[in-house]
Amino acid sequence: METFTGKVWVLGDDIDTDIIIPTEYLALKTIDEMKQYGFSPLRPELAGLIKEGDIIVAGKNFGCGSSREQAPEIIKALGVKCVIAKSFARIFFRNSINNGLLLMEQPDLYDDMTEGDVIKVTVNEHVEYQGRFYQIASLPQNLVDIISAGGLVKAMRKRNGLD
Amino acid sequence: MGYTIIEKIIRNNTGAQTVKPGDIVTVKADRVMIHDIFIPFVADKFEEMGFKKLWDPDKAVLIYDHLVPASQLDDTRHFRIGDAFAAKYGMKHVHRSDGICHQLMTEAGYVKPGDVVFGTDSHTTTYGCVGAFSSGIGYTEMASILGTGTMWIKVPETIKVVIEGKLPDDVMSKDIILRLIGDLGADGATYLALEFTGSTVEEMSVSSRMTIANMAVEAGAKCALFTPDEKTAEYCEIQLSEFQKSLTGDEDGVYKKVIRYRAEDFVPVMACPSQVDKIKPVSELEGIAIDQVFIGSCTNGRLEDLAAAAGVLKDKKVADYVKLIVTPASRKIYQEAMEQGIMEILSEAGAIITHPGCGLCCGRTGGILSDGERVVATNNRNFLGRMGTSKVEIYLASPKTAAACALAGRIVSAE
Amino acid sequence: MPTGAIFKFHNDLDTDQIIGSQYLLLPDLEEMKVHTFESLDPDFPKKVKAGDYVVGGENFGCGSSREQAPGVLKALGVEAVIAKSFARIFFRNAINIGLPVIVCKELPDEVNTGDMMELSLSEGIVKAKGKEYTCTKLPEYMQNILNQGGLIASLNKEE
Amino acid sequence: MGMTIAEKIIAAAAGVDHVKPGDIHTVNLDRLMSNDGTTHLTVDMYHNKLTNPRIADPEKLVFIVDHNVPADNPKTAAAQKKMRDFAREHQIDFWEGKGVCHQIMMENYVCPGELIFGADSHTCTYGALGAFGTGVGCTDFLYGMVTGTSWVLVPESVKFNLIGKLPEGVYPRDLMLTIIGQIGANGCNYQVMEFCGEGAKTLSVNDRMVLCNLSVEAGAKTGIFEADEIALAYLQEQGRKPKAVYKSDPDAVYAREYTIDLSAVEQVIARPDFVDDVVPAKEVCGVKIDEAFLGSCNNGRIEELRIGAGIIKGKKVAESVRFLVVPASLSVYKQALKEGLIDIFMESGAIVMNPNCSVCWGSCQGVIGENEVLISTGTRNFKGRAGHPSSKVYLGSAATVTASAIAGEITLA
Repeated sequence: METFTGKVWVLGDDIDTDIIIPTEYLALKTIDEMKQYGFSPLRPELAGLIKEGDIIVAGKNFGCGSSREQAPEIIKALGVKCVIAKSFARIFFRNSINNGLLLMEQPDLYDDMTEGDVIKVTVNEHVEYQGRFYQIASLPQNLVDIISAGGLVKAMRKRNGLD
Repeated sequence: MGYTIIEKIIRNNTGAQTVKPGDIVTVKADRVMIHDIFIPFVADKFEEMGFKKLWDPDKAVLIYDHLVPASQLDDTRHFRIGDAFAAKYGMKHVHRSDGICHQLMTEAGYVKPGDVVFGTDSHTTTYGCVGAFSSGIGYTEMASILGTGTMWIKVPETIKVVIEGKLPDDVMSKDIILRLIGDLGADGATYLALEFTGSTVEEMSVSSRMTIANMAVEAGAKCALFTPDEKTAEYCEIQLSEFQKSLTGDEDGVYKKVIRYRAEDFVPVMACPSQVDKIKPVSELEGIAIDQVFIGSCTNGRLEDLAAAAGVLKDKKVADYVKLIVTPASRKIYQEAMEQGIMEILSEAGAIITHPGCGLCCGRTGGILSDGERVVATNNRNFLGRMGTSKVEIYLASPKTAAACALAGRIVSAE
Repeated sequence: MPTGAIFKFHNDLDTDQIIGSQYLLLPDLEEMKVHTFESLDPDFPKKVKAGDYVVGGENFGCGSSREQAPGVLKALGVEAVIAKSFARIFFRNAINIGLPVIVCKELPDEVNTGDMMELSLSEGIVKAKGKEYTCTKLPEYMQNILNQGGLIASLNKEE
Repeated sequence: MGMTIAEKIIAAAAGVDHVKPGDIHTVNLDRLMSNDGTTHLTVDMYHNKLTNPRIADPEKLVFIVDHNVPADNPKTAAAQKKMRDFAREHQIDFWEGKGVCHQIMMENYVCPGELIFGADSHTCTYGALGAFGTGVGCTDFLYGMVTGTSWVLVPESVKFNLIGKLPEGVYPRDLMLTIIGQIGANGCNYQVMEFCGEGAKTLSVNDRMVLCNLSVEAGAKTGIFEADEIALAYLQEQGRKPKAVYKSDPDAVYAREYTIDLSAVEQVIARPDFVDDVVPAKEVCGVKIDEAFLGSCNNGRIEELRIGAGIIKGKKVAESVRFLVVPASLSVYKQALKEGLIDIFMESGAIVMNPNCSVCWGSCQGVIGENEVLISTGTRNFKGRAGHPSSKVYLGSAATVTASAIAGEITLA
């Protein structure tokens, strides 16, 4: 199974999609134009600090609120490798899978996490942090199919005989 | 073995013999809705996926409501892309300035009891008010439905909410759903369906049920459901079929939890800045000075909401230096409100009445505020930065409470 | 006054082109000035340096009374505006904020963007491309306001 | 030597018996109006630039929020809040979301014989009631607010002798655009356009507002009519009395004189991007449009709403067109509600907005996008005025605008 390490940014509970990307920027033409405004209502400087391969660890109900798919796309465009949270809002979870943004539900990591530290992740198994192993639940089969196809678009292209 | 309403709808839709929570099934879409902000993204993904035609052009509805009238230079690009997409793929149901998507989908007859409907907006749960399974999805998901006509879902467990008795005069259905969200918490119904029943619910108009269904998503719910009855039939202008009549929770249906409320216990409440589940009785917030009141949105912009506000505002004036912005939910409601003299009362009181659409609720225009300002609003979200900067305080309330606050210039209870 | 570069604009140059309506409610001129001449030459704010000149044709500054129009030019360091004729409100607003506005019939037709020029405000003479141009004198009352740096400065002096 | 109406108003305000063009006088101002286009800058200067901040007479001031209502971004809201708090602190008359500033001034404040400064170029509208209204910048406004006075260069007057009567289907807007097309965008620079003659008697106060409002588009310091019985009847209806009723002396001196035969005027349109590029309307028929706008302080009153409703009753707006209908003030909106006009527009598929400047000034609801075309009853059609720099604006009468909204291309009613 894939393993990687990454520097962690910590966000709290109920991070809604208006915080991830405010409505007024949704009309911008491309995700690249929008990503600089990521998290701006809560931490305006954050989008500029996130580097390729960083990881977000958050509390419960991450991604609640609007069904805007720009939310997971922006997190991915900022270079975030994966988001580990106590729990995810339904639509955000589904949109992330459709866009190939890796999400993991883990109830305890958030409580022990300090922003700036580095963690080691083994997909579908566990996260290693300060010598402790935090178990990760594996995804349902239909979601694994979409992810292994590289997201819903690629899955549909394959269905339509394009790839 | 008995079924919940959502299980019955899914059985009917898939033809499966048995259906239980946790099953992964593929449902056929009876109708889908796309609005103006996301049509460019839906169109891109649809063509990127290699689809050549819509599975059924008659089943797709395109509605411009977030960007009407346009307030930023780039807004009209969304209209041009939407018009081109509709023309290219033979879509006939396009509404360009008729009101909010979630108001039109039932008002214009696109959604019937028992239908399975998806929309590119989290408040698509609204159509549960007529007993439809309707839920919000992302634009990539919508693109795949437009091509295939189907979508996989996990059958949700259901929480049954039973409300019995008669509501106090100053309480509206908005106070009920706010109280429920406060009790459940913003993620209390994640992955779950909410079924509403009880004498209070049976007494409610479809419009009042819409307010409740609309905000179910604010507790994380996948959908909300009301049993179709005579009021539903009259609203949808149909005769209920046997299947539609059967859409009630069986006595021996399996529910994750049952929550009971006595109607008499409800009081006017508000969601305080900046979470929808931060609920307090209005009585505990009396006296807080406000700068603006917004009455509108797909949550509370209907005729009965405008009438409730007019009842409070009649022959009175909005407080000095306070703006009251009224945005009716649809063109049809605007006209009915004119016929009933409601618009005259509201304009006499000094209301700023804008064209039907999402308006301030979607945070792009329609009354944006700046640091240190406070607004009492009848929409469904008060997140950080939702109506201006992150230093704007948004209190969610019912139209009756909101109108009373507009008169006083501060938070007060409606008499 | 030292020599400065010329930025030339067409006749009937209205104040919407100097600063667009959507920027008028920004908190101050510093935030607005980056949008000066955006519809005609988006790079103008980067190209213009303190001491440069704006040259117009007939009816420069027509249209809205927005004082932000002369305001952003002054905030960018424009030394003066020279034109064949000015629209009334722009002319008055420029004087009121201490931005020299010089009426000169011949110069605009004989210079182009990028040419250098020198203005001697007191003598009312403009030197450009080896030639001297006399400018019409301001009414004494207006020249007085300009010399004191604008209307508010003159008001404060009266206190 | 005789004086014109404008000269008499200035003389009275300067407290002198006689003035002549070219003189400079210090005058007392009867009224000062400022809207949300620039008041936030005035308030900043008041606090930061004055050694002795004070207000001569708060009673004379009127603050009106009309340009960006309801606000469409936080910085607009902050500018409006600064204005609202200043008005509350100094007890200045304050209107917000009640209509376009000049319509509110004409309905509630303007009296014949007054000298009024407004921090908006279309303050010249008030000449329709025999008052001298002119647009100023916010520094001028601040000086006037603090001292109650200002300096004025006495302008020459140009006489427009109107004869005959406008034909059926030809409106005051066609008349004024024709005049501007004839004399050019700086035809009356620094001058006063005085409208008189038998033809003037055929024009209502609303018609006169349409003419005076656009006088600034010909460079004029203001446009003015004598306050005759038509004006005084309008004033009485509003419950106000004139400060003074002036007539131009028979021997008053005019810089120039034009005679305009109203019966010869035809429907015209101003083409992008200049108000004086005026051609017969039929020359541009057929141009595809994306948006039509019926509103503004020039053409958003009950008379224009009646014309529009009359044309569109029982018909639908073209599918590809956004037809914006924006009553000029709340009282116009209430009247239109009573007459069922709002219902007619709603039924036709129009977008009916709250009273404000809307797309006429281009930074509020209704902005048009790249390469889009707008036909408007607004006051200006400069490049990018209504939105994207590549967009185009045509100016026409309420009838032409409404007919075009139905057809989806520029058409005559």
